Amino acid sequence: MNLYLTGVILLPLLVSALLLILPPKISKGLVILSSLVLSALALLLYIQVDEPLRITLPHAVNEGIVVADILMLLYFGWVAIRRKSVLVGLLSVLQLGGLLYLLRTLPASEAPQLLVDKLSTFMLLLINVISGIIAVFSLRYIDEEDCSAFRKKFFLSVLFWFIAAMNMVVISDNLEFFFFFFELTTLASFLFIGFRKDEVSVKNALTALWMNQIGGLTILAAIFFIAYNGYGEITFTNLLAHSTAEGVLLPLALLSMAALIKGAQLPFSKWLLGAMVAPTPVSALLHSSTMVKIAPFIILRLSPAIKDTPVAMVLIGLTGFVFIASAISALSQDNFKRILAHSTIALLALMIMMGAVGSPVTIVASLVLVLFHGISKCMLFLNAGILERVFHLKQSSDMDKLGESGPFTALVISIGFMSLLLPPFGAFIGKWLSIETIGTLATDKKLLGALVMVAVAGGGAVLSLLYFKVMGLLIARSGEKDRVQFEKTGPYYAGTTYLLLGLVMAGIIGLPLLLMYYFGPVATTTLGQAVPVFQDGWNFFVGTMRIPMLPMLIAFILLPLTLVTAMFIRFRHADRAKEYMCGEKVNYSFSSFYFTIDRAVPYFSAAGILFFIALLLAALL
Amino acid sequence: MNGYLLPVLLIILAPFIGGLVYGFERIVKARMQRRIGPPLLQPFYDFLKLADKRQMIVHSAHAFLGIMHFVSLWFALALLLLGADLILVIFLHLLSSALLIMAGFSTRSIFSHLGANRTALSILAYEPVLIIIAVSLFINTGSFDAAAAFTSEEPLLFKMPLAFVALLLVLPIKLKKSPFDVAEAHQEITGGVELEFSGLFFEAVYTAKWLDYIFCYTLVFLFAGSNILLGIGLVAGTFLYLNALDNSTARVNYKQMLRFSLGIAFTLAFINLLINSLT
Amino acid sequence: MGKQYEIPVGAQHISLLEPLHFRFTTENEKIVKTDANVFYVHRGIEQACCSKFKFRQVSFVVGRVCGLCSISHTTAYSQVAEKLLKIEIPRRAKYLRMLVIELDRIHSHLLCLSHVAENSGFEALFMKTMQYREFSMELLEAVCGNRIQYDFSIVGGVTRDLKPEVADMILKRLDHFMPQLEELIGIYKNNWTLSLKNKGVGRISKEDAMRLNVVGPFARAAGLAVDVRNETEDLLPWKEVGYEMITDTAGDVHARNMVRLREIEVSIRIIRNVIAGLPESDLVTETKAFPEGEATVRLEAPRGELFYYAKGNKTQVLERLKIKAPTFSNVAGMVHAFTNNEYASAPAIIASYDPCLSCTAR
Amino acid sequence: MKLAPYRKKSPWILHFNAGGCNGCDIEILACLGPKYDIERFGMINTGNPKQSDVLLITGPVTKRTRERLVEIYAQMPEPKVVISCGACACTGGVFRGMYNCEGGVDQFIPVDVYVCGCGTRPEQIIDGVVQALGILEKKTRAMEESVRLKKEALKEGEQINRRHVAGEIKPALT
Repeated sequence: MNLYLTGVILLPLLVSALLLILPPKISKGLVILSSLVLSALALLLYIQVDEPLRITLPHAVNEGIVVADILMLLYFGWVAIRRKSVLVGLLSVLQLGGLLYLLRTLPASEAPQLLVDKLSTFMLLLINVISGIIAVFSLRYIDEEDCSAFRKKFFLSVLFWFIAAMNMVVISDNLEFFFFFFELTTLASFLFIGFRKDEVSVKNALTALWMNQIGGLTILAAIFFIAYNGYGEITFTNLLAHSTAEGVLLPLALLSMAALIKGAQLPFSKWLLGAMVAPTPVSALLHSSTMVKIAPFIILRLSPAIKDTPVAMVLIGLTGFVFIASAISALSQDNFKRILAHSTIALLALMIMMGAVGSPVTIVASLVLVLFHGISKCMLFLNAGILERVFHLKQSSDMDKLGESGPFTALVISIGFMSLLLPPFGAFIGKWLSIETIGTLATDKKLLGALVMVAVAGGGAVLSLLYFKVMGLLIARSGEKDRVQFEKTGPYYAGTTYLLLGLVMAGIIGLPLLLMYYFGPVATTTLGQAVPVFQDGWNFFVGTMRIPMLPMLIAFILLPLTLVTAMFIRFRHADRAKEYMCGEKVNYSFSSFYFTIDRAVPYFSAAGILFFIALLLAALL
Repeated sequence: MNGYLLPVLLIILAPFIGGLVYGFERIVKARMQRRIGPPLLQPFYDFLKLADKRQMIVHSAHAFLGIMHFVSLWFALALLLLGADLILVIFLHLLSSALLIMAGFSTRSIFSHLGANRTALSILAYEPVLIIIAVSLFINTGSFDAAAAFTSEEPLLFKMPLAFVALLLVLPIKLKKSPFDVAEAHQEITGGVELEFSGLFFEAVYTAKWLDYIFCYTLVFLFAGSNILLGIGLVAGTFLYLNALDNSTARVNYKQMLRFSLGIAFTLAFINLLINSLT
Repeated sequence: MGKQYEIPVGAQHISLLEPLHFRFTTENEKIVKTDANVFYVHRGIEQACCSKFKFRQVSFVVGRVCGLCSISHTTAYSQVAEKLLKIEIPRRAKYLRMLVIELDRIHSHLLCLSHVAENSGFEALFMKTMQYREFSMELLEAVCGNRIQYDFSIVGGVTRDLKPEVADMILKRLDHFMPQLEELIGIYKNNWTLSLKNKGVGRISKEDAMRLNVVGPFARAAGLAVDVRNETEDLLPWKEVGYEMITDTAGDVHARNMVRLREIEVSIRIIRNVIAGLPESDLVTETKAFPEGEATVRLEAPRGELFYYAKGNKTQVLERLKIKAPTFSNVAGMVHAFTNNEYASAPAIIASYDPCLSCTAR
Repeated sequence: MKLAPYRKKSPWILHFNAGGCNGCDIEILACLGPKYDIERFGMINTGNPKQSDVLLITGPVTKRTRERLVEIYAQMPEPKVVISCGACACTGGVFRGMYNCEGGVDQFIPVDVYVCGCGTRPEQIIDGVVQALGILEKKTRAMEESVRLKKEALKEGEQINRRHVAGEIKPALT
């Protein structure tokens, strides 16, 4: 078996175990070191794997997985009894029953259980690098947490174990494996969300548990239908091979449903929003590199099979709706982390939509969004943690003094928001590719394309309004603070922030290279057909899309560099004048506009449920 | 190379032409109000005078962002005139607005903040419409490039008249003309974002407005395709329409503006998109 | 902090002619609370009138209380002084006072209307109204010799006579103005965007208007029939010259505009009647007496009821002079009517109150 | 390129009522109207001190408007001219000596043009503004110069201080 792969899978598990027993001082070094090693391994793995790698595990592993599976489901059952949650109990029983039934009826699988292709290594790189950064960040964050020493160790341990589970999710080919690790991430998120053990945390953890269990259940159902239709092996590979077979739509729809639930699409967005009660590194982890990114991963895996099917149509419609609905919901929020959460849901919708469209350009768009959204969101969430810990700020409307007390954090957050919206940042490229391909969609799919176009255009504008609004609250400073004094936040906080800022900037500069050697090959393997990404003079082509490089470079000077320069520049020959206050010299309070959409929320959920039903119907009919 | 001569010339002269348009507009407006009005070159006198003023700023970042607003707007305009991808142009224009909004927010001035808030809201009012128009353009010409629209044989106006109407409805928002000049709203927030700029630094924001004229009229010109006469007619008609509208309406508040723009202009653009994509 | 913006308007703000300060607490630009500070312009005129100036000079001083309704102030003061002196002024002087008061009302109302248009963001209408308003300024100049600060009334009568050619000119210009007024009424009534900005905005109910003691067009637009011209006949014979009460029910900015426009019509009618029925007599009643005792006078200024109280003690200098200007009564109503309106409408609402702070603060 | 001539071609006006009777203010408003149309001279009523060249003041300065007046004047960038409109603004007029009046504008800020009259006529105001434009054109940036000189002096002082601290200059007294 591949050395790097073994490392990527086993190292986090090992670290996770060690962290529980080692003293804190050594564990700090261990976390930093293992984060570096994991990132390096993932990178090496990405470089090494060219052809899809199929790995057959020994039979004992299969048995082990089954046992672990049953144990985990029993644990869920115990949680249900302990917390007196009927829903969790019911779902656990259903899952257990389904699993046992499948184990009894399914023939023993002989096919390789693991599949490591470019898409997997792409995800592995994202997961390990970003999660590593988060792990380093949480060293200090969790140190300041008000809990026992063991809980602190436990937190870091779960974090690494979570990384291991995520790594397994993206390389599982066998759906039983996939189910197990899928549920393992659910378990990890359950532990994380309930980490603070207060009433709200427990409640939200249970919500996350049962919602994700539904996802698990749909995977089991998908396995059942694959077996029922007689396609043979229950692997992704096999499923894709039967992509034109009769009745294949149902398992595809069920798997997409699992993706939608993991991706917190309406009406299942509640679990991700509830996850806000956990310590901030958890939010960063859930939002940027792990957990929710399973959603685009599944859709990308399945996209060759589902594109141009009715399922894809419903998926596109649903995600279009979710995009605009969560953009509007985000606008009505005041809590900084909730704003970020809603915008994550919106962008996930875009990624899923792009995956569902499944043309070469959209696959690239989806991948670009996955990567750059991961980096930007991680940066934003970690800074939300800094805001919480250093500046004691949680509500965005309280941040009007941040521009003076924490200009660096304000700058980073502004760049973070800008990087989700404007040229030349990577996420913009993703968005741009999306809009143009939806334009193409409007010519092929007519009505659906036009409707989705409207949703994306409207939702995009709402999101930009949201970003401006939040940014506007943080960057104000009075004329007397012309010389900026950057705050000191300590090596763990500042270091990770610098690193992420560096990644964001590197993403702009290295975009042509990334497209050429990173997204292009990944999209090619994902789609199973050549995705033309090539360079021609100053232009860069992704399929039919032309990305001119010169404007991007100039935009790089115009936006990120301008924001940074604005912090340092001083016009020495200009005099300073006070702000115009109608001649008065009193201070006035600031805020921003706000929106309330309480009345619309039930409709959003209802529409989400309707879309889910439509998804099933589309598969059945 | 010859094909690039005119656009490059236009780009270089854009502030100058924009200033002339603005000067002419002030005269037309004055005449509509039965006044004589300022001389044609008045904007340039203003420009030169502002250059001569003592430099006063609130803080450096604010002033710098104002300048960068001008630069990025010019850049967006250049790309539009060179026939670049319309979505890119729209987002670059958004970038320039973003810099202005950040400038507005970066001070501790109430009116500046209000102006920035309203500018952000007016982006919500016109940006989706512009994107939808760009997509309709794509459906008709097969390319998102503005160049494709410039060279299209049949004027796009006849293919997408509703989109043109939608554009006409949102142009007052962009050009800060009554009834949608909420972002500037002189009597309410004394100029909004531009309030805290003065002297040379105000000049950047002031001339950026001239560039916006060229930007908007170029968007109008797109609808004429390669028919230059029709293009000039459209631009002239739009000019008269904007001034007549400015002179016959009061300023609505931002909620009404959003309702109007998203309710009527956006719907028109959408219907146009539907018609274009279904046929 | 939180969800609320505090927006200062004034002391210096483009939408204000005078220094006054509003502090609007807004949520989403919707006004939830208003603090008003109106006494920037306090100069101490009352005290000066009772110490520095002789009682015959005071009529020129009180004219400077307010430049817009100076004729109302001088007339009201002249009347109160005449009461103290116990003299009756010539009938022609009464008629001429009414003529100038009504001309002044036209110019003041048109100014207010143009200011509302300007603050609503309707520049062209502002220009148009200002253009049409010039005729009243020219007429006032022809009658009194000055565009503002006429100093037309003095204790005992008026300073100037109305020459027949000026009377002809007034009638001619009024004829010329009538179609223009129709045009203005049409625009103020029917312009869609203006009605968006004005209808249902700055609303005050009849009950609130009564409770908060609102006067003038502000009250009449809310349906409160208060007008001094309707109530007293003893000093100036308003009913004789065709006075008519104008009221509206809506109580919003639009209703105030309409009331003002229709009051201009009434004023024009009064002016015509005054000129038609101008009696022949002296202009001034001479007397050598000194003011004695107490007296009060009420007069309808363009903004509402103007109240003068004076006390004399048989010397050249008054013992007490008290001026209560219409805007003073309106301040409470003004602050009240802002609530739950958009901040965007606030300048237009301020203008529609037609506040006169120099009257209020004296 | 000499920019000074353009100052008089584009005077932007700021109007402030320092406590007058409104008479002159409505005449300033009338100047904006079609009959007098001061936009012919390129004038705009900006309402914003930071972008204005000409400050039109009416009324005697009352005790409460005094500080606002100075604040607004300070926010106007040089070169700027101040016109006091009307008798009260020039001298305090009829209000001179009243207990809450401070008298003419020129006691607090330098006035360049005095426009007489009670109230001033629009023609007079325009005349005053045109006169002021001549002054505006001639005005050196003396004030700005003085500010610069002051800054240089400060910098010099700072350097001397630094050298003191560094020990390059021995203090005269020990």
